[in-house]
Amino acid sequence: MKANVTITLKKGVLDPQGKAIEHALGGLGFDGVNEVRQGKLIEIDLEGDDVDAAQAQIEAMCAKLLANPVIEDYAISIIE
Amino acid sequence: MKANVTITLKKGVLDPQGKAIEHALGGLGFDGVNEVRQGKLIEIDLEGDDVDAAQAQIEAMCAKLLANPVIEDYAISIIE
Amino acid sequence: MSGGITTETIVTPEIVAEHGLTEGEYETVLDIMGRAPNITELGIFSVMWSEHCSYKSSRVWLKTLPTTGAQVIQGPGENAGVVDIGDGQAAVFKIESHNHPSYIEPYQGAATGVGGIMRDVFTMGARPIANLNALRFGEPSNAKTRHLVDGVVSGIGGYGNCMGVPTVGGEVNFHPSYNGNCLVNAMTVGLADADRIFLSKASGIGNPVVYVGSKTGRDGIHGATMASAEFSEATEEKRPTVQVGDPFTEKLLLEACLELMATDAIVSIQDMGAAGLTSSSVEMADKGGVGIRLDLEQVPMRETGMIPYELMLSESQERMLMVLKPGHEDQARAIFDKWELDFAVIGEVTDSGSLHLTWHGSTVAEIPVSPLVEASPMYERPWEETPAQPALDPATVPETGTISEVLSRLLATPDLSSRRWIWEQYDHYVRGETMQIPGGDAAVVRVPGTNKALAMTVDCSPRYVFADPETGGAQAVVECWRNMVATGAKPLALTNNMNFGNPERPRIMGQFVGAVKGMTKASRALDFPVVSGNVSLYNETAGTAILPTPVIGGVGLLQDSTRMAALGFKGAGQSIYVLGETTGWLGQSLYLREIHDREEGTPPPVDVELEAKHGAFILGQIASGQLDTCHDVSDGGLAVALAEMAMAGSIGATISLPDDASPLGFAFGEDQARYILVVTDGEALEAAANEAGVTLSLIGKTGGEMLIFGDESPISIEELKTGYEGWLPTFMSGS
Amino acid sequence: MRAAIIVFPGTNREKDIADALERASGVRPSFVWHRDTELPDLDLIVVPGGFSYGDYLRCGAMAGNSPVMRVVAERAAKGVRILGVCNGFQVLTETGLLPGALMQNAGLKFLCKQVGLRVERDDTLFSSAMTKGDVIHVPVAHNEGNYFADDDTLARLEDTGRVLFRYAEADGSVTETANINGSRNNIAGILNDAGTVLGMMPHPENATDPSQRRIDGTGLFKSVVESLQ
Ligand SMILES: Nc1ncnc2c1ncn2[C@@H]1O[C@H](COP(=O)(O)OP(=O)(O)O)[C@@H](O)[C@H]1O
Ligand SMILES: [Mg+2]
Repeated sequence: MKANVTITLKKGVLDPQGKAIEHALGGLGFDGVNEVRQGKLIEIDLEGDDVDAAQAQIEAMCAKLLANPVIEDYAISIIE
Repeated sequence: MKANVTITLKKGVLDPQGKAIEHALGGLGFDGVNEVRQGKLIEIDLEGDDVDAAQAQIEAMCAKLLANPVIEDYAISIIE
Repeated sequence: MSGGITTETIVTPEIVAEHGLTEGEYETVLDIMGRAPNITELGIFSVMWSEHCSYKSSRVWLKTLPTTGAQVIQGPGENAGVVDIGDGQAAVFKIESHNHPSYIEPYQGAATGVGGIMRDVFTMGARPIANLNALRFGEPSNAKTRHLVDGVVSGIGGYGNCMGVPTVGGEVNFHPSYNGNCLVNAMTVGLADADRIFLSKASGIGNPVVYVGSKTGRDGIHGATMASAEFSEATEEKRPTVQVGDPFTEKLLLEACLELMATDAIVSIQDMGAAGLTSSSVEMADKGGVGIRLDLEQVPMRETGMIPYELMLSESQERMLMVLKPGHEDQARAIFDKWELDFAVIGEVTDSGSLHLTWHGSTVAEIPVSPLVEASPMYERPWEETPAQPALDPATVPETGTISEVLSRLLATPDLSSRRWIWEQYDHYVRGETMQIPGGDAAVVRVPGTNKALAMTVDCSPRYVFADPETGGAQAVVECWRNMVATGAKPLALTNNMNFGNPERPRIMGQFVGAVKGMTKASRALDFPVVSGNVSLYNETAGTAILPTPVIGGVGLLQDSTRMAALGFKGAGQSIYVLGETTGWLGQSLYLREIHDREEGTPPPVDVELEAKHGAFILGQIASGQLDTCHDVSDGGLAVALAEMAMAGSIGATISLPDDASPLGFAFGEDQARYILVVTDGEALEAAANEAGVTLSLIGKTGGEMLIFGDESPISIEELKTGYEGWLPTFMSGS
Repeated sequence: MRAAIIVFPGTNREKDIADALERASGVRPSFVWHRDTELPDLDLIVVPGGFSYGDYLRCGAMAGNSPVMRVVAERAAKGVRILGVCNGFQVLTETGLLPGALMQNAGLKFLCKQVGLRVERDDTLFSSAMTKGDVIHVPVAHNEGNYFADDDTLARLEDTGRVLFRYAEADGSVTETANINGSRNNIAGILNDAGTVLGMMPHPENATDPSQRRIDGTGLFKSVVESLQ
């Protein structure tokens, strides 16, 4: 089973990387960019096909390792 | 309009980060992890509401700046 | 599969051509094999005989370089050179280019270049203690330049910082000739016990051949042939696979290898660099005069469906090949397990004299090793001397402004401005032994547990080499030498990175030949032999070659690092002297290029005997404790050197101008064999100079917060710093 | 003083800190490989700088979740002194021994240079040999040193005097320009509630050798050694 975890900076936490991309896009002549934020994508290929079990397991992974709750939020989507 | 761009390493390109996460998950007792790959998520907030125009503009951003076509693939999804 | 190649692919003339072998070369292959090679064998010939691995255009000339000396433990031919630094210790060092990959993917190209050169050094049993890098980029106004600088610098830092090896020095030039071909040359210096140097020579029939490190993927297949072909718009389009570096794995590999080397298990060891498993196994077998059998299905693989052709040609990073003593497998495996690295016995040393490859029990290639190496092509390419440039007539150079005005402008130019923006991205303190950080003449890194230190630097003035290859080649050597001398270190030996255009063009080949001749002359006169090096040819885009760039990397020894000189002014009221003759040589000077927009004239002559004499004098003064402030004079001449000393110490100076010479020639001429010396006791220095028979002139005194030339209006150090420190960050910020 | 330095795969400043501790105490500390979770009796545990696990995923995340850090946390609870420098600070925040997180430098670049640090307290185990208000100059070398904590945490840190070092100008003023990495309140180093755990981004260990003319880091090691005598 495949799952995607996206990890994004919490609202209110500054994202200089996103700001830099925003700035660079402006410099390249791309107009109308209101905001850019950068996060992480973690693609996980898991054994088994029990969606609920997978969801629970990935929750645990996020809580333990993948995300830092002080600064990050995460979202899990099971793909197949 | 909001769009998400995910940038992932091309198939076959070494992903040291993904490999290290995979290994660490194993060490924490998470079994059944076949593979982990790490990529980037870029969230873009654009002016306007023409989906096709946005799609085209983000394509151009990816080609010019956001992704490095030598080693990376990208995917765009318009959220709203 | 690469380009549709399978193990069954039939070798046709087209396929041969695609592998970069000429008809003549293919004839030799047929002779050696006594039959047509299969595709795996063809791949092996192709990478072994590429310019990158075979040095076919350069070998005849490289052989003429001086490579011996009492200090040399290991000259060219191994993974790195080795010199004696006393007390049973040795310095191990080499420089290597990663030019083409860095142009295609600057971060990963530069990072893997750094990773590769560090492997060369720790393969020899040395712990890397410092990294340096020599970089060349296109003109700042070129659209790609900023992106390349940014990526290359972060890549170098990203890899070296993670490895915990300080990056302590380097050089950077900008010039339009590099617009389509940046140069990224990385140097590593390591430290080993002189009697614990590891070599690649395989021996012991039946001994296990062991693979350690990362798994093999389809990385950079044909990278070695790419590094040997001219760049075109098309190659940029094709975007060949670039390897991704994994400095974390290399750090583990370093520690695991050093741990294993402390035992008695290793017969020989070789890193897998360009042409990976092929060149490492062939080299080990050839040096030992033995055969090697590899059971390729045993190779740790990262991807599914890999075939022998790919396994042999892959350039995946962070891998090593070793021959172990029999019965030491378990001991070795335990160490690699501890560091969580792959470890696999993949074959054995044989008496067949062949490289014998099997795949699940059947033979997929069998090539006699010695002919594969010995018969590798060697060309005496036709060459043509660079026509002598007309000497610059000083009368045609108008005096534009005062020294102070010109100086302020020059310090804020791309080639003379501060590199701080770069080296602040490199960890230059890690390991705690850095005695001189970047920004001086040479970096100085102490040998742990001793008072000794190694000085190191990389240098080349490509504009001189272009105008007169022989003088330019010699100048690169003497400047490198002077930079170490200025810290008080006795230069020991050099490594070189020959970056040139297409050697099939006689004019380019002539540049190469000229540079080698000049380097030879200087290196011999200074007892400063060549112990390692690297050649990068075909640095051309659309028929335009780079400036010829023979980068010289030097290592020197300071017996007592508490007696070290540095370039910053240390106090007020000290006397400033120039050692050496100042004639005001403006031909090929940066002053002429930057202020008058003229790249003209002949470069300053190099007098190697005089360099030796002046160097000996400086070393004597520093060793005796008389001199602790010293700077060599090079790019930008006296005024720039003085400004660098003033800015480094945040102390000004008053300089008197000669009344019989052009002030601008005096200030900005680039005469060689010169140093600036600053002392409290001028009389003692003058007496010593008299005795030594060297030319010493008092030119001024330190003090204040201004730099004052003759009766010109003073210029503040702060103002000079603003321009000097400002150019690169401003350029990089894109504003 | 019984001191040990934890070594993870990718740690690279263990030699530097061992040299500094040896200079201050005359005793070479021991090294503990991360898999050796049976620690001897110790007075001081150091989590040194480097790139544990390559800094992959997030600096300090993998090391922070490793078994040896659970043991370190147990010792910390018993009052054993813990010092985390650079990557070690990141690891300590990941284990929860110190609050907050270290994010990428605001300038988005790895930064290696000498910086000024204002000493905020001289009554702690780690700073008794220094003088409050003094500015010391020591190197930094990091890409993720941008200290973040939410407003409440920050207020708590400040109110309880747990900020030990702040990036500052040579004259002691705490300014925007001195704040090399964008840290909140210019924070360069913080203590735990009990004052027994210190995490800091700069490298005092690289400023303890008189022959390098960088000695401003000496006070910290002297304080630690004296407090344990
Ligand atoms: N790419 C680089 N990496 C690290 N240090 C560099 C780099 N480029 C220049 N430097 C440092 O900047 C200083 C000035 O360089 P350069 O002008 O080439 O010196 P010199 O004229 O003495 O050869 C040197 O200390 C050098 O080591
Ligand atoms: Mg110099």
